[in-house]
Amino acid sequence: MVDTPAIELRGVARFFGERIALRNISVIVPAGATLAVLGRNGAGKSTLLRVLATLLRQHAGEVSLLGEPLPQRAFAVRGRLGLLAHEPLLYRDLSGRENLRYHARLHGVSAERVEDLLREVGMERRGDEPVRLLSRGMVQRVAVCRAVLHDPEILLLDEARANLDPGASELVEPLLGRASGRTRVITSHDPQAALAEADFALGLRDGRPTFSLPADQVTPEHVRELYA
Amino acid sequence: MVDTPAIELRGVARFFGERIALRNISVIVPAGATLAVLGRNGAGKSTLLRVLATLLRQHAGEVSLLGEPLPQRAFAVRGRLGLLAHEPLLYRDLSGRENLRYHARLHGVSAERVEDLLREVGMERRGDEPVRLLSRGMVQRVAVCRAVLHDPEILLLDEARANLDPGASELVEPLLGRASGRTRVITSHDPQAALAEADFALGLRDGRPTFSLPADQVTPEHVRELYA
Amino acid sequence: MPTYGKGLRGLSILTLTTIVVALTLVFFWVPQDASQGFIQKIFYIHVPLAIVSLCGFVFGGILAVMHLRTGDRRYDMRSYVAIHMSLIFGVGGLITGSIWAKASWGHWWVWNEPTLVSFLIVLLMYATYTPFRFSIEDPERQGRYASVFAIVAGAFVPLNFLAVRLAQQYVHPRVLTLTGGNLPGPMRLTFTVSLIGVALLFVTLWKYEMAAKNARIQMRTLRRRLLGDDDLRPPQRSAAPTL
Amino acid sequence: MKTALAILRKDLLLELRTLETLPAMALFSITTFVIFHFGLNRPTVEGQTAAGVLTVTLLFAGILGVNRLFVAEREQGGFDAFLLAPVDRSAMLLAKATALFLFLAVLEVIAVPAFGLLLLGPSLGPPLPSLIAVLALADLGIAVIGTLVSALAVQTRARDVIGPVIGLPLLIPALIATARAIGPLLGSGGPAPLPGKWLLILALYDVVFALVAYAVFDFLLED
Amino acid sequence: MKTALAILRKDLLLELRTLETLPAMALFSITTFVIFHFGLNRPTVEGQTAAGVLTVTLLFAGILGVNRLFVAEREQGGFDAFLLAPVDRSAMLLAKATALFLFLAVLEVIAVPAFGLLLLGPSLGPPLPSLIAVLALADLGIAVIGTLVSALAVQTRARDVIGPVIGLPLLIPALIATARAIGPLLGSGGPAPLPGKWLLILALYDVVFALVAYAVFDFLLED
Ligand code: HEM
Ligand SMILES: Nc1ncnc2c1ncn2[C@@H]1O[C@H](COP(=O)(O)OP(=O)(O)OP(=O)(O)O)[C@@H](O)[C@H]1O
Ligand SMILES: Nc1ncnc2c1ncn2[C@@H]1O[C@H](COP(=O)(O)OP(=O)(O)OP(=O)(O)O)[C@@H](O)[C@H]1O
Ligand SMILES: [Mg+2]
Ligand SMILES: [Mg+2]
Repeated sequence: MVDTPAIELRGVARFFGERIALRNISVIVPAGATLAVLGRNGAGKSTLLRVLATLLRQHAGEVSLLGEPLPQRAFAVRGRLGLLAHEPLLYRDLSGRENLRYHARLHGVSAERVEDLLREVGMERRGDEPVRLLSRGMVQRVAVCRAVLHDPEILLLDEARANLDPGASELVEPLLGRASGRTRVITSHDPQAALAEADFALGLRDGRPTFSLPADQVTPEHVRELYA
Repeated sequence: MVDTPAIELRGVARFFGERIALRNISVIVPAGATLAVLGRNGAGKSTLLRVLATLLRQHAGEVSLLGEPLPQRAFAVRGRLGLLAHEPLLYRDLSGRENLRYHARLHGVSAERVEDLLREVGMERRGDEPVRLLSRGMVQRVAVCRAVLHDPEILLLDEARANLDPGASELVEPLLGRASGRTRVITSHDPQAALAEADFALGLRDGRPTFSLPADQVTPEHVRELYA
Repeated sequence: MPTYGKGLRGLSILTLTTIVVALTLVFFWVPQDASQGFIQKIFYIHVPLAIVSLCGFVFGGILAVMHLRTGDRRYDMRSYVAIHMSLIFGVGGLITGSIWAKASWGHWWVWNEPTLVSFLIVLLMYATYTPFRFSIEDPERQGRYASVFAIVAGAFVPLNFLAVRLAQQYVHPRVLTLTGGNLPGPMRLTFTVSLIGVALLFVTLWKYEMAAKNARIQMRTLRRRLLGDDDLRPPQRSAAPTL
Repeated sequence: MKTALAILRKDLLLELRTLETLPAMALFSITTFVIFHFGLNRPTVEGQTAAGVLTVTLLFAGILGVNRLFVAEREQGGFDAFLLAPVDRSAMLLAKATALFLFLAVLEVIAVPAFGLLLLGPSLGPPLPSLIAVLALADLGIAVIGTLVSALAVQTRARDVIGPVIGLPLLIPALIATARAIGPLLGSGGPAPLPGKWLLILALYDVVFALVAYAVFDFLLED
Repeated sequence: MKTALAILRKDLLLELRTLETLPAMALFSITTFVIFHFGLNRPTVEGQTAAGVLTVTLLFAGILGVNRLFVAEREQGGFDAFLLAPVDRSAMLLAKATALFLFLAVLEVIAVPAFGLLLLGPSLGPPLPSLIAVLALADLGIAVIGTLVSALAVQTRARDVIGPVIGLPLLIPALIATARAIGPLLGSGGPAPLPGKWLLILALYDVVFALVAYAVFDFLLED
């Protein structure tokens, strides 16, 4: 059997009313590889991630995750993917620990995993404070825990390291980084850094692909054009 | 008359209940200079900025902005400072333009200034959509406009360029950058970049200063210690 | 894409004829009611309007079920138009009923007529349908939510009638009952013709509106095809489905 | 089922932390009773009037709860997080309806005795068991409709207005049945037997809308 | 003053941007009266009962309005942005109270005629001027207290309980006075003269709390 790619998009489009947020996106990411999605503000990066996360349906084209076509079999891949979006997706009035326990219950994950993760990101002592009282970076750490709680095969990271200090960045490396062995889709506004940790790169401009290449074939020219 | 510094802190402390968010902070920033505040997540950077923004009162020590002691004469310096915090402080159901017009009215600024700024950050065509429908970076652009709307003398920037694409970063440079001629307090989790654009640097660790030096005297050793 | 214009002309003519016949019957043929006099003739407009409007609401609910089942946005449009039409007919029913009540009881509004009260509640319910649609931006979500609304409201209609009818301990003595056999022959005939006329009117108007909406959508598709996608306009808001 | 429990637990925890909903509901109803107590020229009410005041008050208080049911989910991304989990969508319906039901039950535990104390003429003791049965059925109806309406309204712009505006007419049949069922219980001559007809209608209402809600709820969460 | 106008304008924009609120409120008030009709099981009401019904409706609308007015500030950082501006703090009090007052007034413009049409036994015409006076005073009280208490609730961040728990009991005297003042106006034998005592109490209440609010509001917003 040929290995099915972890992520496969063919001619995907998504509109918001008349606005084209994504158009004609095709890309294949093998299991374990990292795809960097680059583009200007409003290029459609977050929209793409939300489509992959099964939170939005595409309006045209085919999406398949782990061999399952979306949106028909979305329920089969949920729970196998983790999303870290712009918003932390945490209840502000609950503590970090309570938030994570809640998600652990939804995902059928044990409460120990919550403790392990909190320890890993250095939040075990601050885990009982309402998220609303935490500093922005601490919230982000908890959000990282939330995204990887169920040990997802696919990770969708939307500027995941924003607000993390250098130390925290290192702490979350085993969870979010390449070493985690997960298939990843990452976005970042630091193209150099993103390309350095990616295998493939997709450039978006106004929702349309400008390039879709192995990361090492992306030239500074490509990047310049993308943001020009 | 000796030039009064734009910002002067002497022995400032701020607590949240039992927690020490700031302790014994002393720093002087001359007019037009830039202070970089560095520290780990939860070190107290945002708290310091909120004290300077007159949103929080210090519990001990003296703060004076533009020669006016806080909190007594806070009303005299409001309107002369701009804050760009973690949250964009925009109404999600209003459009960018409506939000800015509202702030313009509060600050007694003309409506043309709003248009000028929107044009400057490249949002003039998207200015009439509810903020809720904008991409994260677009929201940040509008937030930048909000912060500099009234041409403040002091700018407080809490990771101001998070979520901005490289192009937008350049667009906001004349507004937020050193070239704006404003006195600035900036925080960032990229110490190198922050130090490069700063004149002074303040290192915070658990609310206490570890160093307070001219930026060019901060050694990698200092930085390593700060995040260790 | 279906063309709703087909057969519209024939249907229009049929509708017009039926209505003219009905009006003729109402005003020149059917005998006047003994106790209520001339004003009773409004019955032949009021009741059909009300009945057709109710059926229209239920029809809209069924179309909404189809929308959710098939995911075909055209069903949403059909449901929208049906409910919209029913609302107009319903308001007509309410107003004619009010006139009738004023003439025969001296009040614009009476609480002891269960059909009337329950219809008011139903109308109150559906009156939120359009504002509700309007307050949802995403067209797809708008359609989906509106369909859920239409289904829930559809299920609500009969239950509401049941509860309201039972709640009335005393029912106003009635001259006419639809179900009872005491509707005299000519009256029944006139009523039936009126009912058919109003029902046809509903169908015709429904088709007209569908045809108009359809034309507009095809226009837009064409324009997009001609001008290309680069005609980037902010999503425009509308209560009507845009497909 | 386990999912619903997890959500319910989270909701109750949130309410316990913020106390945003229940105090408002409870105090609203007590304030209403006080207004009627001092406002009416009669010191007490009984029979159908008592039933009406009680039912309307509970209904309004319920609407206050309905309005807040999904606010945290929407504002804080709870919907997204839930949608990402590999769980049945209807769990959300079940959990939210249960939460609302519990809120209403707690509300009644406070409001009904307050009503007995402040306003009701006849003693509350004898009709209590029947009253509880009727209120339980009524709460069920409010909980189901409330959840549905709240889910509908929360994604709209005018959510705070649209919720009550859709919810109130939908609840009228339940309200009629409840008021009519309670009326005889609170008669000045001691409680009459429970009017089975109204209980039946209430039950029918609950069943029909529970089924409808179950059928359509999934569509409210997607996308 | 200009600041208050700016805030008010923003609030009205947020609230009314599509004018969907007004029709919604009209529907809402009609539904409410239908509900009272069935709840009380009377074709018409008059005197104190009518006054009670009106007052409770008002209170309910007030709570909804308060929720709506401050949610955006709290969830979206509006307070911080306002605090950064070089403007008088009391402008916020003025603006929010005005917005709330307008909300209630508009509701009444729709609801009172609907009430007269649907539920009220005696004719609405004769007592109307006095009714307007009483309602205006009542609205003022609700607006001031509502604003004060929500500001408190928003600013304490740990906004637990505070809003309704303080606000509703504080409002009870005003509401009782309102109900008592309205009652005689709606008597079945035509309106009695306005009960000066209750009107006075209401006015006194408004003045006292407006002053208190003005005095403490600045402190509430700091920190
Ligand atoms: C303001 C609204 C309405 C008023 C004032 C009103 C008034 C009346 C009146 C006065 C009658 C005659 C009763 C009699 O003479 O025995 C009547 C009959 C009837 N109305 Fe309405 N009506 C209104 C709305 C409706 C609506 C919305 C419906 C829709 C279901 C409706 C359905 C009927 C039917 C079916 C009858 C015949 C009932 C019978 O005789 O058994 N009415 N209405
Ligand atoms: N719910 C929505 N309704 C309407 N338009 C939307 C919606 N969500 C996103 N958009 C629009 O779609 C486009 C793509 O947005 P998206 O958030 O995907 O951009 P992005 O690439 O993530 O940008 P950023 O770098 O700023 O995060 C933008 O023009 C945005 O305004
Ligand atoms: N309102 C509050 N109540 C209680 N504790 C608070 C509050 N605000 C901040 N804190 C605490 O004060 C400390 C400093 O927070 P602050 O937000 O200033 O950190 P920071 O340096 O900005 O961190 P980050 O890099 O994550 O943004 C943290 O421990 C935080 O939890
Ligand atoms: Mg994005
Ligand atoms: Mg911070």
